[in-house]
Amino acid sequence: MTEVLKRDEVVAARGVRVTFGAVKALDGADLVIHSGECVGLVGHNGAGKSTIVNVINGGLTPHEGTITYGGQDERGISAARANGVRCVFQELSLCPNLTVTENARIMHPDLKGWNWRSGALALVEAHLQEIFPGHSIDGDSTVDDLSIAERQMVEIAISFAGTDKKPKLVILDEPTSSLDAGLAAQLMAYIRKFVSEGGSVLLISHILGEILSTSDRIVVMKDGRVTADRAAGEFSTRSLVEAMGNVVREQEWARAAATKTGEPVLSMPPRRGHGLAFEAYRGEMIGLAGLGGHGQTEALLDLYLDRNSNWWPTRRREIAFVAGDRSLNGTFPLWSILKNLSVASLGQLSTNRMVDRMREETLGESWKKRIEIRTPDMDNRILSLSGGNQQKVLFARALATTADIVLMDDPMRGVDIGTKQEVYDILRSEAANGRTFIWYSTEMDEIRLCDRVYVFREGAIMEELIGEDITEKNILAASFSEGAAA
Amino acid sequence: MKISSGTIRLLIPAASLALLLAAVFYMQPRAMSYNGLNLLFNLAVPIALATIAQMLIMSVNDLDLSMGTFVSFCACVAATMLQTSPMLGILIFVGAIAAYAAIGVVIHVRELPSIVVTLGMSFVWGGLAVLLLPSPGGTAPAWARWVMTAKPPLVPMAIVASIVIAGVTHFIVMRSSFGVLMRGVGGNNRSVQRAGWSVIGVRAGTYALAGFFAILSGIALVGLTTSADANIALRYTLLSIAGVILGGGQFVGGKVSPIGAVIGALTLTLAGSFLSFMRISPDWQIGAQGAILIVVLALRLALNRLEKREKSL
Amino acid sequence: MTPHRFLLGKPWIWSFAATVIVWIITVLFTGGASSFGLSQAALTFAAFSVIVGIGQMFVITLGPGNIDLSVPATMTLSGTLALKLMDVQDGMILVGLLASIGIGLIVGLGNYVLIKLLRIPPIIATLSMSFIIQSVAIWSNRGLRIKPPEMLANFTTSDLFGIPNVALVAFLLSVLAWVLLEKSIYGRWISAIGQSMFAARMASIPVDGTRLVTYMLCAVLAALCGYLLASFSGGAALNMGSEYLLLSIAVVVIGGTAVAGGNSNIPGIWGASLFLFLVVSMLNTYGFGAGFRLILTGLIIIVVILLAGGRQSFR
Amino acid sequence: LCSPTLADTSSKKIALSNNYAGNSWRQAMLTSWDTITKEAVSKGVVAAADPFTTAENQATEQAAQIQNMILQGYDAIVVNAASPTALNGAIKEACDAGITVVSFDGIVTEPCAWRIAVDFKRMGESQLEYLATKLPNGGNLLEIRGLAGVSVDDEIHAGIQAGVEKNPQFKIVGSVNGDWAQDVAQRAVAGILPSLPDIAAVVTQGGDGYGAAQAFAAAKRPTPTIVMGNREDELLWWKEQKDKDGYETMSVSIAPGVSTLAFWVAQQILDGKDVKKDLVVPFLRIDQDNLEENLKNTQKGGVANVEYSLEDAQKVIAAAQ
Ligand SMILES: Nc1ncnc2c1ncn2[C@@H]1O[C@H](COP(=O)(O)OP(=O)(O)OP(=O)(O)O)[C@@H](O)[C@H]1O
Ligand SMILES: Nc1ncnc2c1ncn2[C@@H]1O[C@H](COP(=O)(O)OP(=O)(O)OP(=O)(O)O)[C@@H](O)[C@H]1O
Ligand SMILES: [Mg+2]
Ligand SMILES: [Mg+2]
Repeated sequence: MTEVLKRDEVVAARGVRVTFGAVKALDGADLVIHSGECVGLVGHNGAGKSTIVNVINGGLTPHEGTITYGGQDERGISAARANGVRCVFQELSLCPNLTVTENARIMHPDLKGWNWRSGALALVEAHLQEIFPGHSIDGDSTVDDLSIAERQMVEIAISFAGTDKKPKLVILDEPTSSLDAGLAAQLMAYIRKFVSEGGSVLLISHILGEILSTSDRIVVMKDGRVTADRAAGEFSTRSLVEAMGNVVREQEWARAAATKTGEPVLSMPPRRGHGLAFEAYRGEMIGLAGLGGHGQTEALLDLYLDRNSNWWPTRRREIAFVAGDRSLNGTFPLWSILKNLSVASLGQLSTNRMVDRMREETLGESWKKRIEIRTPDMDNRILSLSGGNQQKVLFARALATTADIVLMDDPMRGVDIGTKQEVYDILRSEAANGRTFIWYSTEMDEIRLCDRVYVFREGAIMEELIGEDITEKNILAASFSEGAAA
Repeated sequence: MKISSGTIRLLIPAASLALLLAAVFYMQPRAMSYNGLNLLFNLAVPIALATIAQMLIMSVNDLDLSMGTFVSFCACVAATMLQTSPMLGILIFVGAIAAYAAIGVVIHVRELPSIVVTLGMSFVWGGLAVLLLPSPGGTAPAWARWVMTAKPPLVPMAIVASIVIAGVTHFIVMRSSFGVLMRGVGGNNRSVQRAGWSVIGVRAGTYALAGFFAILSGIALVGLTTSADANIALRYTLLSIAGVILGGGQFVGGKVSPIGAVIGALTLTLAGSFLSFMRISPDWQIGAQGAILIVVLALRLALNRLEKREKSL
Repeated sequence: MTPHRFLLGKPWIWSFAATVIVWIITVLFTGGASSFGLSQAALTFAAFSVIVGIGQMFVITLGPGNIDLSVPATMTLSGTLALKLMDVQDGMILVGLLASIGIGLIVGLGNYVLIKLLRIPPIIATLSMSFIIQSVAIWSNRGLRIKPPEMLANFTTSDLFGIPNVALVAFLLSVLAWVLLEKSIYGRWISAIGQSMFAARMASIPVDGTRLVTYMLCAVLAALCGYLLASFSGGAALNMGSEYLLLSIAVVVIGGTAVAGGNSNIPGIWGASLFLFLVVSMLNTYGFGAGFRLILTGLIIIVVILLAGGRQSFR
Repeated sequence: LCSPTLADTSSKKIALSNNYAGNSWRQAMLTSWDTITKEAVSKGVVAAADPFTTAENQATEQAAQIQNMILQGYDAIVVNAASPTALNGAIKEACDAGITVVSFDGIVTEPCAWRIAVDFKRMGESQLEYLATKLPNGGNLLEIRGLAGVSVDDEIHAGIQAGVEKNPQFKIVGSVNGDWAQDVAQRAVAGILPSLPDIAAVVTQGGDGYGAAQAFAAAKRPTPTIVMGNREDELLWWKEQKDKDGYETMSVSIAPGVSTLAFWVAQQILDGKDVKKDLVVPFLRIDQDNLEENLKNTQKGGVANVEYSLEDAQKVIAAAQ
């Protein structure tokens, strides 16, 4: 510890308390970050990670406690920025209507002068190239036209970029949640390089492997407090999970014995006129794999929209959807948690098309317990939930319906490891009861849980893997074009 | 070469304008002259300026329902104060710009819906205009008249003015740093704030700029009509919104295009002329104006489809 | 629950507070003598704005850009055609009513067809539609004023225990609309669509169907209002709806409905309708000229909004 | 009609520029235009007489309409203007292109155009003159004005004010804007009525008398003397009251058929006649004794009207010389 103390203190938050109404988001948390280190921050959904990030970057004033930058007591967003603190938020923080270059202009107020465009372009391109070598992002394209992963990359590149002075501390709140494994590895490598050059990074992630391999020090939060703060080497995955307050479960995952029984419940001809056709059978768990942005989401959307009238309410719901990009197409921000949860099941909750509040509340309570939505009251606004908890609500929304088929578009983004394990169990038991799940995921661990996997490449299905064949190696092999091999 | 999506969005309104213009030329070959073009388009100049003003407000996700009354008010000031005692007139205009900036600040600070505030303001501007000119009258300042009726060589004034307006506002909105911030606020206000900018300042600036262009619209209008009345530009409110939309702008998300807005204003004006040339029974003339709006937009849709098909190929 | 919290939750409270204040000021002019007459007049005329306002509110709830500008034209067409059809015969009252509703249904359908097929923003689609409807109204009877059937005219101009019949009709419609909005699945759906159309679609809400119904509902209410107004004022005129363009929007937004959609409230429409009528009456009573009257109306609206504003529910 | 001098205009084209079609008066005006000009065209007096109406009652839109007429090559433009001054730019362009411009009802101030004006100020004054004879003791007046910021409103109002000054036994105790529409007038009157003392008479601008009567009835107040504006429903109501209890009032307005007078004037100017720039037409006034007769001649739901012939026009032109 002593040698760490000698280093410069970039940011220090001490005894910070933040409350939102009755919720104690932070309850006396301490977090000190020194120059030249990467601090990993982990904790369950709603532990207070994003809140402490907001305190450090000046967006939130704590109700109690001190926050100092390089030893000085200062407040506010501009103070934080002046002290070299940059932040990559998990929700998209770019302006979707602007180009990549213009976004850089906004993030870097010191890009002045007549020729700021070329300056900004050079800056972004240099950093994109440095962090994600081999990327194919055009600095003049509008952010709207980029995939989620590309947006995330742009945001990261802009944050690490510095015009005159480099950033001292870059905070990354779940930066890899929409990146595929390759990009995530590139980012982690860059973080190590940045740290070795004297910068510091605060890394938040629910993917513990990343945290363990990249951080120098790991801070564990629980219920608004820091419960552990030790060098990374002193943790293993197991001890880390335990420090977060979860029990590590053995991965005893029994695949459904027989797949493809009976008539397919869902099918789709080969996409873009080539590749394999898609078929799903009752009780199956089907994974959609491949590199990010190769048409998996589009396939899910097609499957969904084909079977869902836009004009008439469907009498019996046969298909439900769990969105991954929750702020874009998942949550209804003006509504309470309960209304967000029940919106897809209104038919079964009502008599004569009038919603029965009692039945709705019962449904809400049962799902709140079942997947542990952390909130004192289901009538609170959905936005008062932490990101991971919002995602759980979206899950509950789909599972609460009577649909036989559930489509999931990378639904575990930002869900903590304990919850994930619970959700996996729920999925498994629902599948055993005859529900079919079609699951697009960017995480290899999740893909490996599926009964059958379709690997996507350039918009079409290129490979079908069944049972034991579902391995990282096989998936990666199918994900990269045979053009390279041939 | 890769064409940006912004350019494509511009091509569509431009193509519909060209098509409409071709139809007008076909029906009325006389329009195909220096004077003809000027007559077709000179009343589009104030509309284009008002459309730009509306577009600025729309770029920060707001909507100005007082645009028409405000332009009327400015026209009244231009035909009275600005003509008799220019200093006082300029002072009033500066005050009006300040009022616009203040509206922007109030809307931001109190998180008010812009529609309601500007609805209220539309009564205020209308009242001020009636006080200023209880009955139509006033005289346009000589210089305004001169500018609007100038006859530059080769290209008529209306076209020159439209190009200048489009060029200048394109630079301000699409190229300058302030324009980026403005559209940034429309696109994602939180991220602009998080980057340390004063969103209040940006909004106030945007509103002030909109006020400035609306004032220009009022002066240009008076320059064309030679005098003003309190109701002279009431329909600019809807026209300006329609112009922005026709030009490919959107209500939310900071997606606007100044060149598109000017094209939208020209298209709307031209659509009216197209109808006059068609000689419809008086009963149906009003309805035909609706129909032509629909046709122009349908054209936009058709071109949109075409572009999509090309993209997917 | 503290009074402050109560106010926070109810954006419409301000329009009612303003209404009461304006009412008192107006009545003071005559030392209270005018209170009954003024209240009755206010209720009568507020009723018409409430009926169109409710329809407009449903449309505005659908989200940014959704607004029905064809309301005035629909009112005019329904008024003219219904009165022409009834041709002063008491026996035709019901037929006229049905014709009005039919006109509303057709207009609403037309509006949505334009919006959907041509993908044009509702503001422009309904504006174009309103021109066409206006032409139909002109063509159908060239602006002639035909009197309403005696019985209908009597019904719309008389009152029950001092409450004007039209206000009772408007109240009934408000209650129905409230139930629809707060209790029914349909109410949830429009609110969801107003917050995010795409998310609504992914939650398996039939988005197009719901929007179509909403535009039809709005047009039917406008048509109904035209029918009542024409009967009330002794005949339809080609320009009889023009006032209701801004009015129908104003009562919705001043009443506290979120302009960005997804959040609406019915009591506020009543507050705002009464308020807007009374403000003009007050300024007329105190003898302000047109210019000052307009300025003060505007300033009063802004002050009410300022007092009520600053709530997220307002956006 | 077929005098040889007319042969000169047989190739000429005349256009009507109209800014508003949304009330019965304007509809009657368009109908009159249609009947008279159709006949004139079929007889070969002129080659064309096309009416044009803008979608919205706005000067800017009408200015564009006039500019289009220039492009279309009309020889004369007959205009009922949305604003006396705001069209001046476009009218000047038309004159410069050698086009004859005749304005009526809503006249324009541009000197190159002809004006067929109604003395609106006089119209306002005449109301007070009538009231002074009918109610020698005077009393409280309620004034219903038109649309704020429009010149006709201002002129009639000025006439009424002048009348009140001359007859100080009258006092205007309330004033509202009825926008020349029954329902707006009714709404405004209903709002102010509870706070008003007894009203002896209502002075109006046309198109709003019936609405005022309805508002008085709804408020259960005694019906004052309401000056009417020649609409059929107003006359009918007057007739009913008259039959019931001998109710007396007057009705005054400009006849919609003045458009046909303007047409003939334009034709005469094209024909090379020397016509003074300012012509005056009398307003159409209905009194107690000629009420029935006028009512009979008025279309159901329409406006009392007079259409003009070429001879009428020549008389008006001669009177001005
Ligand atoms: N604006 C707010 N209003 C009310 N409660 C809030 C608000 N923001 C956060 N909270 C609450 O504060 C707690 C901490 O939230 P925070 O976002 O910091 O969690 P987190 O650790 O980032 O969780 P996750 O891993 O899900 O992102 C949560 O219980 C959350 O519901
Ligand atoms: N309506 C709100 N008002 C105030 N603060 C908010 C609101 N919504 C969110 N926040 C703040 O923003 C923070 C970020 O939101 P959120 O927790 O949803 O994102 P995240 O943690 O970055 O995402 P994820 O959980 O997917 O990693 C919240 O913790 C909360 O403090
Ligand atoms: Mg978080
Ligand atoms: Mg989170």
